Amino acid sequence: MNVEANADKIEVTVSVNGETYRRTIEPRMLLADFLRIELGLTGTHIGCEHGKCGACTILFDGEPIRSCLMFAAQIDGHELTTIEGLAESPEQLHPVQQAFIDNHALQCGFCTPGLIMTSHAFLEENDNPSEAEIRRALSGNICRCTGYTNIVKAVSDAAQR
Amino acid sequence: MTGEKWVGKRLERKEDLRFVTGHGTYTDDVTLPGMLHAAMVRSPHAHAKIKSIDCTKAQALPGVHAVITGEDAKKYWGPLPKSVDIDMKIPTVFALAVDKIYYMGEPVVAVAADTRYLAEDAVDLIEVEYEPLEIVVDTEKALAPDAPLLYPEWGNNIQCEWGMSVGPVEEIFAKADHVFEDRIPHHRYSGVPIEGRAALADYDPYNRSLKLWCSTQTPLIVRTLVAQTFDFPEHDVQVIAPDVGGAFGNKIQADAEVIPCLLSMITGRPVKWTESRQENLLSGIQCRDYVWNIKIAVDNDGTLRGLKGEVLGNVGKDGTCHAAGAGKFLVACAYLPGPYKWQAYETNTKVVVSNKAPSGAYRGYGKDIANYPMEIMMNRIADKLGISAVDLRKKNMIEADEFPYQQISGPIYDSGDYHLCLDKALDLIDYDEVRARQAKQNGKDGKYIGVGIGSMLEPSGGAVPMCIFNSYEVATVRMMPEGGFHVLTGHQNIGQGIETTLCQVVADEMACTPDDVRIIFGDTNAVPYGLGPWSSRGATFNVSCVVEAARKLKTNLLEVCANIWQCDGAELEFQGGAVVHKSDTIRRMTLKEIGNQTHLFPGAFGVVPESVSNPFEATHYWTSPVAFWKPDELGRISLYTTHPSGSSAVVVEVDTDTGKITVLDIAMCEDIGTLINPTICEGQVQGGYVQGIGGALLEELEYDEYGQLLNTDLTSYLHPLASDVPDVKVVHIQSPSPFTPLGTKGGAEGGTLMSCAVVVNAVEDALRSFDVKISDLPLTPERVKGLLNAAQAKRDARKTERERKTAPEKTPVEV
Amino acid sequence: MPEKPKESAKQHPKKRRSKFDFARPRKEIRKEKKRMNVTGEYILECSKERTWRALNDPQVLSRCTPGFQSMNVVAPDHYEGVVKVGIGSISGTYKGEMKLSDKVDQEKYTIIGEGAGPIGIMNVTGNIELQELDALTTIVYSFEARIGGAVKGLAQRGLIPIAKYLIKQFFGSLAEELAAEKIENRSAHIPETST
Amino acid sequence: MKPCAFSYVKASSLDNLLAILSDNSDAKILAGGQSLVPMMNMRLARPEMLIDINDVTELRFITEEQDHIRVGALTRYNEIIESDLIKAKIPLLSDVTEYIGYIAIRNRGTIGGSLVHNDPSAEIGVALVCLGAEVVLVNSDAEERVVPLDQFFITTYLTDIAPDEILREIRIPIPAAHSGHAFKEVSRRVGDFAMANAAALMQVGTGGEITSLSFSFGGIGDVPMQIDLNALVDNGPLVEEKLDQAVTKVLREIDPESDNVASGDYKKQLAGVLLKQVVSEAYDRATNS
Repeated sequence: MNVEANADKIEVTVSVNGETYRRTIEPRMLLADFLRIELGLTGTHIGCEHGKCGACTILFDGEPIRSCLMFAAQIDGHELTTIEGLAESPEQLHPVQQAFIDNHALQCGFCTPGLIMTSHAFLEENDNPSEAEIRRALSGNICRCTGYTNIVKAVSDAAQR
Repeated sequence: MTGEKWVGKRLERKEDLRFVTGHGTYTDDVTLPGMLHAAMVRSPHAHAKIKSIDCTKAQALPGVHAVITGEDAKKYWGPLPKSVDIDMKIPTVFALAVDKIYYMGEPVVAVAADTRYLAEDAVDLIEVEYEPLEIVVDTEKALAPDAPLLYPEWGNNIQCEWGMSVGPVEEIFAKADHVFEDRIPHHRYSGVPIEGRAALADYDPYNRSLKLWCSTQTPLIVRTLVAQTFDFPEHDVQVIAPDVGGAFGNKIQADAEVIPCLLSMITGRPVKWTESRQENLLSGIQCRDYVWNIKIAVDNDGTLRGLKGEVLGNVGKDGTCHAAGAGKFLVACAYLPGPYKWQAYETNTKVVVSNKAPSGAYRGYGKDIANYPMEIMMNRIADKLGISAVDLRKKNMIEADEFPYQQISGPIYDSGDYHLCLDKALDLIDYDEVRARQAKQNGKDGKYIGVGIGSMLEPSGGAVPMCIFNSYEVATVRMMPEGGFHVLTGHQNIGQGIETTLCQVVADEMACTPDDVRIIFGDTNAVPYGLGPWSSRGATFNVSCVVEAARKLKTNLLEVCANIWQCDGAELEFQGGAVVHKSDTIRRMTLKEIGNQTHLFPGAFGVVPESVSNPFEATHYWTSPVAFWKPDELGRISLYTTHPSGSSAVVVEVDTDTGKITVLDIAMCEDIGTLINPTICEGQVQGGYVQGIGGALLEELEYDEYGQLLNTDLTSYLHPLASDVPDVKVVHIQSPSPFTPLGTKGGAEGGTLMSCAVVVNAVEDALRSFDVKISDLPLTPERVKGLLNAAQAKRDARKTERERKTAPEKTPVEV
Repeated sequence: MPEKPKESAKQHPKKRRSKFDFARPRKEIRKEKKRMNVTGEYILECSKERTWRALNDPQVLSRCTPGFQSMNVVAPDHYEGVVKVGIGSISGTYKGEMKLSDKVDQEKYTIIGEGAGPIGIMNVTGNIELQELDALTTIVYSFEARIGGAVKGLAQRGLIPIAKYLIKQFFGSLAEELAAEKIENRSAHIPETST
Repeated sequence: MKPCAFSYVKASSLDNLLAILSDNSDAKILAGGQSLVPMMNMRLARPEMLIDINDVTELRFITEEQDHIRVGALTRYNEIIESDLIKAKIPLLSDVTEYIGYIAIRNRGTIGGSLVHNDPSAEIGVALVCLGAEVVLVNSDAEERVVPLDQFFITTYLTDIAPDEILREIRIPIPAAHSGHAFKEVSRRVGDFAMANAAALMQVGTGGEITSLSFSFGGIGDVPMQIDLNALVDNGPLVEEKLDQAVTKVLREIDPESDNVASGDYKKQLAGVLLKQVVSEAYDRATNS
């Protein structure tokens, strides 16, 4: 059994939300933990660590991915966007963020960052989705609080903005 | 002119900005210098003796700072304190197993290491030898005389029994035209919030204090329980509940949360434990899991006469110490009669322990247990009597002019219009149109539409005797020198939006805007003792004490102004962010000016009259005006202050080829009295309703006969996804409660506690032509297909039977 | 598995005795679904006597059992050792023991195996019976395995196919052993891969 | 739920990858990681070394070659869905890939990874078996092995790939023009393991008779399975009772095992339903194409 945690560390350089970071990490460190622990970007949440809940969804070179199913070792030289990188400023929110507020599309807020990142990427591909398309696109993000009604409203609302 | 009113407005939530930008702070987001991480060895066995534990390899692993077994932990703590004890047997249970394992996933050894990764490495190195014991998981088998016992000293597996009998039960059952009876089981599942449990403990030996960040609904209750567990001075414990990522009743106790506290005491360093999803499913608080045996006496015209209900509840390892699960079955017995009128009622419950995880609260806490069998029986009885399920309900519902109404089981229903709720729900789903569509479509292409209806009671604000959840609430409203307000409350934001709704309430009282108010919560060192959000009690208890505290402060401030202006306080009023003289409106002092004058220049001494005890803040203790614990002459008690109600309808489509169910439409009308923020209230129904649908169709914590949990990840524990449900349509009617200052009632559970029955009714309705009767949940495609096959087989058998006989057989009346 | 209809009061109004005595046909059906049974036959081109000897030789057993890493004899017919079982990506090392019981010389015996490791527990009970028919020996086997702990949920998915595969491997190696008595350590190699 | 420690190597090219692999045949290949990493997080998989092949661009291509399409093993699901070539030539594959997981999963998961992982109901495997695809394996001595997919699958989670071999590409015969295809699956929720799924590909002659028919099941056997429906070929127009006969025959032959998503009996019932639906749908498409 391999329990020595010192499988030689490796260095990664990565751009997150436009800022470049260089860190030396254990190969086994999950990307989600890297963002939360190494970079202090705690807006990316961990809900299941096996790719089902979607709370840890971020953009990897512009595409949504599960940060709990990638190792930080894999991001060297890539560009990431997390929920913290979406808004211009507290006053200037991303349309999807604003739509979530306007439509009461969140309650406890824990799944919200993942849902917003997924919705944002989805709307980039499809700027006029049907309700069915939205529901399918969001099926990889579990929200336990809202029952999805207002999330679906928010996404189609954001599509119009 | 009167100022703008905020209660009733669809205000955007003040808390949302931090959540949508990723700047919320959940417990796992908190990091302290020198912080260690906890992980636990969990038993793979459901029932076993611990023969030996070898931690040497783990202790030797660099970066590991503490490894402790349940036996060693007894030096630091005692058993988990009970949180409910209504004539219940209280087992001696510890947060880390001592000698014996009671369920799969029970923590056996705890580790603290530099990282969670390392902590899990250490867990791998710990070798535990078990001696398996005979296992009991099934509720009814647990009652067998030869069943293996969890606590041999009890002599059986029953943690508590309770019952009551009101009215001439036997006589009514003897006289009634029909007696319908059924056995109605319900499976185990739970809230499974996306943020599991999390606790960060920081014991400071130099300050002799313990600080605990914790994802909980009830920071003050957790403080008390932690202090009791360690016999540690409660005044030296501080619990901080930051943002909470969903709770639903699962987070109202100190269970595994005491383990990081223990590790912090041992290491003298902060220790964080963040529950993994696997841990959450194995030992996070579980719920439901019961079976009813129910009998209803009814006349030909559909008049309900008598009700007998016996419920067997399965609380797993225990329902009093790890969590307060046992109490929900008493609530179930109190509310089985529901919104209907009865002449006789008899009920009893047996709460059974078994080799499953401990049982606690999950959205409903017994009201769901009461609602589920009753609403299913209503539909089945209507079928048998050949009257519509709508008419049967309406015929027996308490009339709008009968409130306050004391239910036969004791509770006093405050207000409502059950008939109107039902009508509105039917309109919302376009009931007649659906029936027409159903008549047209069913039978074609193997797809069958069904519509289910149901009604519910959502008792809000339980005041349970002999229980730490005994209900009262305290709030302080405090004015700043600059004129703004703080509300200090033991309530907690768990997503239900108190940072917005309470501001709306105070803004109305103080004639200011919600932005002039901030809610201070989640820090036991800052707020008065309060019990937090559970039992949908916020709008009943919390809102009420905040309103009363604000009114007290208001009176004091009017006195101050009257003193300044040398007039009578009665001539003054709060208006548009100021105090004004009703007749002489030139006299106007803004809240800021009042704050300045009382606090700063000239200062309290100059402006505050002797009659005013405290111009800066007011505290109010609010408790139920109607709940009573002292049993009345019939031995009945009344535990809930307000009684929200509602009805809903669901349309489903069943694919008889595959057994797959699609939910096509959902509509609910709820009556929670005065609405503070309609948008938020609707959100509670929408989210709640979908949770109930999850229970009906998808979610299950299934144990096999060896006590092995089969759903240890989210590929096997199935939350509803966006693609599994349609929009949830919601309307509210408002029958203000006479028992709360604003007429508000709680509204967090109604959707969840009723939707399960409504879905089952819809499916039975869809498959009426197959004469399918649903028993086991969830309604997996396989299960539904199985029912259809069985129905087909039965039908064929009957056919051949009929061909043999000449006389058609007479079918008995029971369901 | 299709369910029997619940017995309701309708069918047996008299059947109810005590108030908590409900009709419950379900549990039995469940078992079938969750238990893991594998039965089959394997024909060896060698005598019953030699087959029996091989099946009772700890060395042979340890060589033929897929993933067996070490074994020592605690007592006659009682061995303990370490097995590394791999199911695709899932792989776990189990410390365990194995007992042979209910022996009838050259006829049959029962294997009882127990293992425990960081990813869970494993119990296997197997019956092995020999039948000889002109120089061919047929081994009739039936195994029931059950696993518990963390591995349970996921492993269930591939469990039966994998078990069948491992059993085939066992008898395959046994056949080779008997064909040429050459000694050579083997262990089940199962490729580990990812999506 | 954090993985055990492992050492990590990034392969820069196919040669480099094969070189590393020859020295470390116990190492695990990390492609999309959408099945491996969950198992590592749960510590059900404990590889001592990971070889990350995500930079091996030679394994990431979709090209046409005479009568077949070559798809590199590292090609991601979303690249398959977006490929106009595949949409045009093998629409079945594009359709099927849409069923896999969720957007975020499809952005990482790879076709090669899915095949080597070999989950019995993985959509990709079912479709490719139906299409008669072959896999190309190479080892450290640069020796190639071309294996028909249905022989590549051994049993659940097991394939005929040697420790020193890497799956380089998949070769998919291009169906004749005017073929009709269909795919259906029954799962609990969107993105869950299918309890059963089925794919069909057929051509229909001018007389409405089926001239060629390929059909495969997933979730029914321990691996995706080809089903012989020749009884329906060159047998006049497809009519209900012919199809029913075919279903009855097939159901007699299959005996699905129970697993954690469904019992064998139920899967058998689904098999019948899916076979009927999928064949009819493919037939309609073929006749109307």
